[in-house]
Amino acid sequence: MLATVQNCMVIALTVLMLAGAVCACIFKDLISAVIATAFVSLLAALFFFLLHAPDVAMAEASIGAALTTAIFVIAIKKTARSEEE
Amino acid sequence: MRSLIAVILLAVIGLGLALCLSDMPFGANHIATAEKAGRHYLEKAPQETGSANVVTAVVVTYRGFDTLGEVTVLFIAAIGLGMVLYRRKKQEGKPPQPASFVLQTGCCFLFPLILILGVYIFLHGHLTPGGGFQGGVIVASGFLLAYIGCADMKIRHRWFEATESLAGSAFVIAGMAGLAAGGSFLMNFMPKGNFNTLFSAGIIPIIYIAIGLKVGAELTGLIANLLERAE
Amino acid sequence: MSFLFENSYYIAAVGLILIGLYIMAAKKNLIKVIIGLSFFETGINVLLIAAGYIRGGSAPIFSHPDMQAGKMVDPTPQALVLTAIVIGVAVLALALSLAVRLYEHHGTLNLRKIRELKW
Amino acid sequence: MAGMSKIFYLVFIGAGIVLCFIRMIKGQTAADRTMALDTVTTVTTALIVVLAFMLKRAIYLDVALVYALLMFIGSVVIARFLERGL
Amino acid sequence: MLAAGAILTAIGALFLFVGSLGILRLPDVYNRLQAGTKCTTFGSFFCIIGVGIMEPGWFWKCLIIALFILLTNPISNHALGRAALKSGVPLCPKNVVDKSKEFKEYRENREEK
Amino acid sequence: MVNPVLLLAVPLGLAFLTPLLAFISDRIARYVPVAGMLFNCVVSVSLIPSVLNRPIIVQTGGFAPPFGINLVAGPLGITLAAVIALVGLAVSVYGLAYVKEGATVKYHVLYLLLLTGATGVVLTGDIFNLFVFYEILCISSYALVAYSGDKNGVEAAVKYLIQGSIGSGLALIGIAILYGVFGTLNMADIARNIGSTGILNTTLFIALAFMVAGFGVEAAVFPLNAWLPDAHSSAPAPISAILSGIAIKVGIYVVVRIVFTVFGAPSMFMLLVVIGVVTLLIGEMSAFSQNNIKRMLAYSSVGQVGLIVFALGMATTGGISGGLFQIISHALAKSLLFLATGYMIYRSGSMEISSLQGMGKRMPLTCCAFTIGAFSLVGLPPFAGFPGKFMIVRAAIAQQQHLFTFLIALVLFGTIIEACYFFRIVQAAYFTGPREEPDAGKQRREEAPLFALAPMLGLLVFIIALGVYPEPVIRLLDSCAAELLNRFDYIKGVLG
Repeated sequence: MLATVQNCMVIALTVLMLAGAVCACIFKDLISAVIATAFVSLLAALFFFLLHAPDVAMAEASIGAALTTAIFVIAIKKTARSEEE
Repeated sequence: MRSLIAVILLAVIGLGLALCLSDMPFGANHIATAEKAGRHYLEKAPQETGSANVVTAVVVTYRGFDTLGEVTVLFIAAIGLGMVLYRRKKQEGKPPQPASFVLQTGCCFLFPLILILGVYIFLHGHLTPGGGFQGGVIVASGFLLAYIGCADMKIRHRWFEATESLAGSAFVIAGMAGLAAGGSFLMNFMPKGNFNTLFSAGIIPIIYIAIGLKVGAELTGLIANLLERAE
Repeated sequence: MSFLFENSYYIAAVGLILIGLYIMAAKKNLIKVIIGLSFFETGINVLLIAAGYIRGGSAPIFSHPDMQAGKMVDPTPQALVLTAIVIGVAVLALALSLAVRLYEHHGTLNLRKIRELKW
Repeated sequence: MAGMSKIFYLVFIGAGIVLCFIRMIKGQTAADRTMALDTVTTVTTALIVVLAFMLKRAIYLDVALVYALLMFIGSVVIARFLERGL
Repeated sequence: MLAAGAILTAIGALFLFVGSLGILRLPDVYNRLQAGTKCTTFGSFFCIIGVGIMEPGWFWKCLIIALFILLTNPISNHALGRAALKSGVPLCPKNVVDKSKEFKEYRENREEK
Repeated sequence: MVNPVLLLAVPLGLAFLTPLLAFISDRIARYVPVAGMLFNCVVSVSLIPSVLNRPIIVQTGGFAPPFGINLVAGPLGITLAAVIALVGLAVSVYGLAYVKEGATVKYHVLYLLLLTGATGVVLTGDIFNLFVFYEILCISSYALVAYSGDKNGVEAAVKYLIQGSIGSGLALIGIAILYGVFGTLNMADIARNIGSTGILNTTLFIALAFMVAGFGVEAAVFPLNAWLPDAHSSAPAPISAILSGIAIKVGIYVVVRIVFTVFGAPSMFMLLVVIGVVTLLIGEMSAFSQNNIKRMLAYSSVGQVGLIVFALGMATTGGISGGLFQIISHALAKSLLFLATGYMIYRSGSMEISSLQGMGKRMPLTCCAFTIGAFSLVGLPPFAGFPGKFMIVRAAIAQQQHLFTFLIALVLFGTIIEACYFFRIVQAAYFTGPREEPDAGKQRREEAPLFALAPMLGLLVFIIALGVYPEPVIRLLDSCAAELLNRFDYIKGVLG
């Protein structure tokens, strides 16, 4: 029972992760795309945790959610925010 | 047209990956025999290196050369970013809005906590998850928070450059010391100590401290360069 | 359904790789392309970790004296992924600084409009 | 009983993540999306603590520590960008 | 002891769910901030403390995590609310009170005087 | 005997120390790459005699090969390391004079790290370690292409970065598949597991395809060379020289090492031959139609890569040593050409070939160096290009197949095209003066500075020496070819 629930959770997280990646692809507002990227790397960190890799989860969490987001946002600040056609 | 070609290429790559992955089923015990590297690490690492965290043992001793390369890659990124953004014209515009009182106070309060957490993570790299790299990133995140909170904060870039330079040299010198001690490059030549205590595992904590300081200084310099807040 | 149960990690990894490559190939905006690059690298990392997983294993850390080496996952891919993550963030930072510089020269990030060198 | 309570935790916290995610997809403004991101980090921290309890390994709590103290930086950065303060 | 911890954790999980539901269902950013701050902080605090009670050896670490959440969550949500206000996200038309507008008018009046 | 690991550790340590040295004085920091490369040159040349018979296996961390990372200092690795150090030394001396403005200290650090990465790639015996050093090489070259920060440089760097990182990602996927299948990362161990049948199953074939496609981006073989002309023509002259002279060769080395040693896949050899010829023809044709001299040189590099891959794909001792000889002679000649071109462009202020008219009188020594480099590249007898091409042709004829005779005819046709466009430049430089006859003041000699002339002269000496007396190098290259062709000796040497 518990195993089934866990499996379902992993499947749901997979779907969410791929949906987040697709969202990052279709959002025209780059800040929104970066937020979707942060979501994806958050979920990736959760995946690493579920695969029993706490070291990697920690690295991915601190890199993906804090640092990469910040670098992206600063770069967007210095360039253009919307994706022009 | 372009996206059609892209889709066809992606289909080929996806098919190839699927074919490969069907050959290595998820969760199978692919390191069953003792001569596989992973099994060897799991069984021998605590005696050979004295580190409770096998990942740390692999990162620092068995594959320490990779780690030296990885630190170098980050060094290149920090220096290359400084070079690409070197002496460009300042962007004109409105001065940024200062942070609110709550945010300023919170950042000042949380900054030392984050630094302590970072130091904790890289000091305990051989006991708990984490290590030099993660700790360095946490330290850099602390500085990032300080930048966000205080609009007029600037760092002395020279200090950070000196830190990263010294830490990198310490890493190489630790490796050379192994060579000089009659072994090989990056050999763990110091006493192993008591298993599962802070002062154990030979040179692993020393190298992790060096990596942590180096990564922290590099990433901080990188962010400061991007924010034009250096010097 | 059991196929999904078995392989959902692999599906996530391959999906991320493919979506990242698609973004890099089809999108025009440079920041979008870099986002695609970060997905691509994340996907590869998930693939590596999933390939190193062993059913019923736990994290490879001997925090208790009575932990058994037989009940642990493979530590090597984790060490590799740590390295790969660092390389990924280095490439990302360099790419974004180049994007900033490119925007200063051209006033746009649309790669189809920047054509001095015949892409 | 213990198994049921674990299922309860997983289902409810996981559903929380899903709901935040839907808001991230729908959200009209960037502020809404950042809001969802911020909430999902909190929820994930709780999920990691619960998972560490279920897997019976104390060392996993370190990951939660990093999550709790570091994740808010991302949303603060985006917030500062939105109020033009960066 | 175990039962108390389990109940606390269950309450926390429930609150986390309700908070997320609020994030999804409430009409505008400012309303969602309510759910996002109060409910989830409360929920995660109880979840983590409950786990700490169930496993007595972990209590102090859990307490530290909970305290960190207690510290960081309000700050980020405050920054977000301010960002939404400054970037001009409109209120939902069903709102009755707009204190920030009142305050702005009050300050403008005072400056005119 | 010196430990080969010093070839990597000393330059890395010097690079880390450079920011500290720059606090004292920028002038000291400028000499760091020179010192590092001089050290590498001496060590690698002194190691050559001792590796000829059996490779030196160096452990790191004190663990035996399948478990720890090991370096394999075989004849091939040490020879390439010596070439890298030699060309790197020459170009770093040139850089002392050429690089004056901008972030010079950062330039020198990155330059040293690029060469260290290249040395690491050719020496390592672990496939993930190879990937890490490859990334060091790539990332520092992305940054260095954008060194001047002008429009073209940044654009070329972005292009290079995107294509290069897709390539290295694909290569990492290949490594992941190999690890998932075999549970090991040591190249010799993987080779032992693959076995000697020469028949790959689907999974291994896909892994091989991923890795060749990934590392092939740096090697610039035909479908993957879109970045090369822009990156090579937009970078500053010393960086163009290093990219053309070293970086591409390292890419070729990786592809060859994977195909020959790790997989031992004879089914790929024919593919390499065909790709080589196609790359050669496309590169030479494109070079012929260029007006920009640096782009022309860059496309000529594509053509030479094709020739080298063609030669290596023949998989006979003669073919491989011919290809390796071509690698060495091309590294020397092409870096000489780029170095000479750098000052010619600097003096004339334009990259158009027509603007080089009368250069033979303005900069006689530089022009002379350029001419000799061009002759060597075309393959005229007294210079280093001749023995290489001769060996390749001989090896192709020795195959005694009609296909190879046809292909070698195509290769010679490519060489003729190459000769055409190089002679065009030589003619422009010497035989067409400016229209209006010179007033005495205008036609003064504007020779390049001494620091730039000395390395060119050094490279020139090597080119002529190799052309006149190639036997010792050929003997060395024969043992390199034996290392590549004999997988089992490699495996036995590493794993015991």
